[in-house]
Amino acid sequence: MSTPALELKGLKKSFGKAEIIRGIDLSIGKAERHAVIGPNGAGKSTLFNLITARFAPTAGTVKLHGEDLTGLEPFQINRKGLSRSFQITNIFPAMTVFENVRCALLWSMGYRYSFWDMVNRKRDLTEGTEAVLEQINLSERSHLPAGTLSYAEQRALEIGITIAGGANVIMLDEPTAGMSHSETDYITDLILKVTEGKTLIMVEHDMGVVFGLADRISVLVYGEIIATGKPADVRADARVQEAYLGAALEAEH
Amino acid sequence: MDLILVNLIDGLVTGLLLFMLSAGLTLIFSMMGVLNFAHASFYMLGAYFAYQISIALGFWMGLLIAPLIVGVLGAGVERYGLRRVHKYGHVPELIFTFGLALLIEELVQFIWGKNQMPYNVPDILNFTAFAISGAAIPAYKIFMIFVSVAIFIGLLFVLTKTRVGMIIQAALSYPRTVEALGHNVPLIFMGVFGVGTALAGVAGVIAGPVLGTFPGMAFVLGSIVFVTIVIGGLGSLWGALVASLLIGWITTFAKSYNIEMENILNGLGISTPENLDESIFRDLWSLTSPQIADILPYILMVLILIFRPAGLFGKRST
Amino acid sequence: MKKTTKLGAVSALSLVIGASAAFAENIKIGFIDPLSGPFASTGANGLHQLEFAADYMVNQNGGVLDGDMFEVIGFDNKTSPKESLIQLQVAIDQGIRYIVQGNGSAVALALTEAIDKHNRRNPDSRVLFLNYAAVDPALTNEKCNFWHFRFDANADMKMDAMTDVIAEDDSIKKVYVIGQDYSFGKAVADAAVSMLDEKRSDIEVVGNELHPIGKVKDFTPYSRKIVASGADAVITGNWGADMLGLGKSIIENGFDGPIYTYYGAGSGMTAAFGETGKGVIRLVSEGIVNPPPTEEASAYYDAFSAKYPEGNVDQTRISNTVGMLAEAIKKAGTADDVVAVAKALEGMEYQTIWGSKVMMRPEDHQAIQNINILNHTDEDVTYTFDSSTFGVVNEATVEMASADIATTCEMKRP
Amino acid sequence: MSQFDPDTDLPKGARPKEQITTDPSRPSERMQFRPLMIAVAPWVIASAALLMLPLVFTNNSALTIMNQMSITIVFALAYNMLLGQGGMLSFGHAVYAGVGGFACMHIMNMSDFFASFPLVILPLFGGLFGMGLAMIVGAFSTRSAGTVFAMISLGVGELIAACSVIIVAFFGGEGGVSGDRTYAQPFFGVEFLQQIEVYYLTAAWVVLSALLMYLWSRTPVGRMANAVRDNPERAEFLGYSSRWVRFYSFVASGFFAGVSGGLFAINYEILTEENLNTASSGVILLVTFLGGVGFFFGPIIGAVVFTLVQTVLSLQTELWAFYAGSLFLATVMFFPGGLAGLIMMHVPAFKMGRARLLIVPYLRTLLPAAIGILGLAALVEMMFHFRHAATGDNEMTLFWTTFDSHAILPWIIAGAITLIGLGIARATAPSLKDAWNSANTAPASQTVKGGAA
Repeated sequence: MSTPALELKGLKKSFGKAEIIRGIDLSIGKAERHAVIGPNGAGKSTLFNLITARFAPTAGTVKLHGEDLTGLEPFQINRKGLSRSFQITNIFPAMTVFENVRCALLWSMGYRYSFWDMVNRKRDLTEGTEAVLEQINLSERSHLPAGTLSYAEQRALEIGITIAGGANVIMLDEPTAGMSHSETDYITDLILKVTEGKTLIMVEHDMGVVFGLADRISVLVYGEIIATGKPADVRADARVQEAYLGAALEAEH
Repeated sequence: MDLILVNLIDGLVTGLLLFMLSAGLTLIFSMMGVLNFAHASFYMLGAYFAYQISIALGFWMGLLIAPLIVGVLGAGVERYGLRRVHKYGHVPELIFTFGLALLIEELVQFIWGKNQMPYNVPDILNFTAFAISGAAIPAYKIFMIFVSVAIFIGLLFVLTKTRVGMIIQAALSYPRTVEALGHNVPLIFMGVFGVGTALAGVAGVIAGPVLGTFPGMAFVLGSIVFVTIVIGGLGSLWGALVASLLIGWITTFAKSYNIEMENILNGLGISTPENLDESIFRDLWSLTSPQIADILPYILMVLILIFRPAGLFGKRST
Repeated sequence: MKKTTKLGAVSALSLVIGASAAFAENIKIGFIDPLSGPFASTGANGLHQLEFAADYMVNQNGGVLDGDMFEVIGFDNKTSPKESLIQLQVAIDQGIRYIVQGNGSAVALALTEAIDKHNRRNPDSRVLFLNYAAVDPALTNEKCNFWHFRFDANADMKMDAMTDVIAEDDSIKKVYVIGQDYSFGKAVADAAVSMLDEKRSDIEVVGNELHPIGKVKDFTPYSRKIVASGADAVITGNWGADMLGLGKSIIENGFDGPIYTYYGAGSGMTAAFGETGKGVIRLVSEGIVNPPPTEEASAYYDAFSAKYPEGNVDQTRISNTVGMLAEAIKKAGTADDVVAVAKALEGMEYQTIWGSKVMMRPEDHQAIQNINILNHTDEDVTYTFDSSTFGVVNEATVEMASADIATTCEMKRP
Repeated sequence: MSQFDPDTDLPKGARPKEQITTDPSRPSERMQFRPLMIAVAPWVIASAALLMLPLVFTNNSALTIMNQMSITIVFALAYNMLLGQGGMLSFGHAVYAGVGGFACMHIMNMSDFFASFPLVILPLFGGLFGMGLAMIVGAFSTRSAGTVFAMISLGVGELIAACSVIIVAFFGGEGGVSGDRTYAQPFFGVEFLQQIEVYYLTAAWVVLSALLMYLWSRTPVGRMANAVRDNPERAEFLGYSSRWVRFYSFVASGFFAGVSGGLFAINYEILTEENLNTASSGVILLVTFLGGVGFFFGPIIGAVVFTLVQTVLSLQTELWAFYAGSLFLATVMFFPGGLAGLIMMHVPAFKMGRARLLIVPYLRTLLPAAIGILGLAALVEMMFHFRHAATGDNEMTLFWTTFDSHAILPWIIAGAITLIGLGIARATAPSLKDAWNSANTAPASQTVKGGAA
């Protein structure tokens, strides 16, 4: 078996006395689309923050392509090919849309801390940026300050920033939160399109999106994963139904 | 040695005076995020107002009225100046206070001229309270200690035992939540700013006679007040007190004892170079503690910021 | 103030249209000193005294040469060497050939070098530097030049006079020396130690220390050390707020011996010391106002008081500066050729209105004159300072002090 | 939807939530669609103007003042690399300029070494020393932005300023360090004896430094400085270490500050404690802000205006600092984008070709307002004269008019001018507002996306 794209072992996190993540083991394969679901306060965002080193874990390890991430800073993890979006829109609002995406390309295109290249004279940067804008359908908007976009457009831009760097493991934190039906459909299609062939881990509340996108689903309740498996299996899992899905599933059927 | 006791008292006076300035500033800074560069200017205004009032009504009325005027002025500045600038962000707010400090200094010179004012200790306090082996402790210093301690206790009481204090404490930690609970946060800001500047005014009133009342008195005070609240930890009254006293004692003791760098270096096993006058480090070798006493707080601040950015008593990183 | 404003407007206008402003009949004297900022009071008082002296001593007597009037123009240098150099350039462009400055040795050192360079590089618009109060000995020693004249006694000369007086006082056995941590403060301390040792080796220097300049808020710790040391007298070169703060603090903490100072009077300080400083503050200075030395001096002071009721004539050398410049211009027969004027100033002996004599030593352009030790008091004071009841009264005079003091100056004459 | 993260909800020095900057990236983007000509045009015009200025302002004092402006421009632009582009507030930036300058003075005094190269490259040494110091300090101060950075900069600034009187060997104590620029190797026969020669040297360095700083803002690390300023966390998840991005900005800023120090050394041939002290650091913050931190050219305007106020206005009135303070307060209260922001506010109207609609209303409101403000200044000056002038010296001159400040008539006139001026301005203000709105609204026939917000 090949090394999983992302592997969590015994991951724990406490804030003071409160243990939010209580030992998570999870392995996500290459090119798998994996959704993490669970009721509010289950610790989904905390889990994301632990993986991306926004918080330091109390115990346990995170491995990316078999490589231990312990002690690395977020930017170092990003350089290893893991990229994430945030639950609350997290873009550069004062910059233009174009500039937002271009910033996301700089490191991966090897410009690093260069102070001798002129960004606007670099064909590869401009073309790469335009390609990403094309993918997220924001070419028309490219010269507006990002802060003036509509909410759905900002979310799309954030996804664009997240995938622009060419990371092969993409983590999306509630990409459709607070959206209307049509906007949700739009974003779902976008996610499908841009994560083609990449590993995707997402936290999502909208069950339609989850079951439409995910190859596998993990259910997180009170800091523990109570079930992991194919959508159908998870749907059938009695504990899951009891703990969380019951009401939602009934409503859907 | 008796001198230690005398220095403890002197350092206490300096520290408590600093505390009266930093208490207001730390509340203002942590609630509103404003680095109020004009804080020392309100201290100066306190001294000048008190001087003017003391001519007509005597020292005690000055002590009573001047801080009130300063506080009202401060509240007015918040209401009609800072609040307007607040929406643009913190840097403009800071520039605003910067400009205000400049303007206040100019206004003071405009009104009172450029000379030092003959604002003196009231006769009733102008005697030696007691002497420790020849070192006189003026009664006025004892009076200063009393005023400062009374203010600290009053402040502590208001903040911990009254409803307003509770709201302020909550606003210190969660301004938005307090707003959500329906409290009038702008009014609280104005009140805190007014009280903070009034405290600075009190400090000016009682410091004016001993440290001099002149247009540069705010400038001389400089940024030491910021240093105090950063060392103490933003938003912490206890931190401000501890840091003020610490700074008061450190500077007093450093000035009182001529600790020479040469002795320290020799003690560390480094021997004095033969021809010291030609060494490029000659200035380092001849350094004494009184020379650097007033920059010690800055060294302390930089070290604290590097190793403990929240300050001594701060709960959150600055 | 009046002239400042008017000429300021003209100068700015000429700046805007780019024209040169050298057309007036008047002999212009540029006064470059702080007129705003923390040291503005000293600068403004100096400007008033200079304007008054020019008016009273020259213009009201019909001017010099063919009725040319002295015109004083104030330039605000904000105590900054950089601003001083800019203002110097502006002054030169306005046709000013005489620069008067006094506050701050740093500014004086910057100006004297800049003027030396300017005169070397621009022989057509040379200027003279009349220094009325910057006392750093370097200005007439290693940093001396032909264009600089000092009308005040330098720090070493004043210390010489001060230690003469101390040496005669048998009650003084222990002396504490304290000053600001910079060149002048250090010069005072070094001079005090070496001269006391020379004149009265039995006097013990029980303390010798420097404190940061302009940064000390509370002098109490220093005063404690002074009191604890058992000193009979204190010597300090402090000025401005540092002088007042130190003096008040020393007295307040129980010291009652004399405090020998360089800058312990005027500019609000006399009023602020008031009763507490009585009999304690001693000032080393040149020129006496109490008791009034001559009728001329009294008339001068009365006229000044009428014009500036809140002002003091606390720098009699300013009137000497004006008087000597006028004499030199008369002697040279021109105000435009500053080399001739400078040569006329060299070696000049001048009878002042204060009843004493000033000699401009040609070797280093240092004025040699009587130096007095004055006492801060409210008894027998004819002319008080700062609208208070206090003033300074002469206590001792050292005639033509340090006339033979050595100089390292190697004057290069054009 | 709340924009604020509950964890870090509190006001912070460098929190970008209400960044007053306008994005400088847009011109760059336009550049790629436009011919190189347009990008180069401002630089050519500026250089030509610098070449021609001495023909208009011929006297030495004007040259001295322009040199002072140039030095301040380089320093303010360097400062804005931190504040405007990197979101870092420094209270001690004068030390980098000062140390660069002191290093240059010492080089000037090493006669053999100094004689071996032309004076024109001296500022480069200043830059290198400024950069070296910035690397040392930046190593620990750039770990965080916001208040921590600001306070460390304050502490370090105070320490180095205090050293200037203690470490006499390097800083020369009170008197500073002085030298003579003419001892350098002549540069094509030029010995820099005259002010005009120094002017051209300074002007060349200003253009070169400004150009380099502008280009810096277009490089990857320059772009990321903006990103880190706005959202350091997001930048981290794009592969960039916020700390290192800040460090690079800081070091570059230190370099150009050092260059300005080198220019200072050449111009004044002396450096003193005032080149290091916190007052100078404060002034450069004010200058930069006055010009506008959001635009590359903002600090240039700030430097020019402030130098005029400090040097030319102070010749007019002792109250110059009072007016300077009022100017800062007014700017920060009414035009938080600074003077550059004020200018750039008019760009949308110009683009739509409707700016001419503003001319008449501007004249109608701003002219009386200006007269009213001058009247107010006259009242202030008269009050000052009344209070502080010598007894009997009742005569004062203001705006080329001489009158008696103790008579009632001038007061009435000044008061009336003030009231009428401000009154008219107030009365016409609504119509100016309407004109402004209509100038910034596209005519109905034409649709412009994202019009004036």
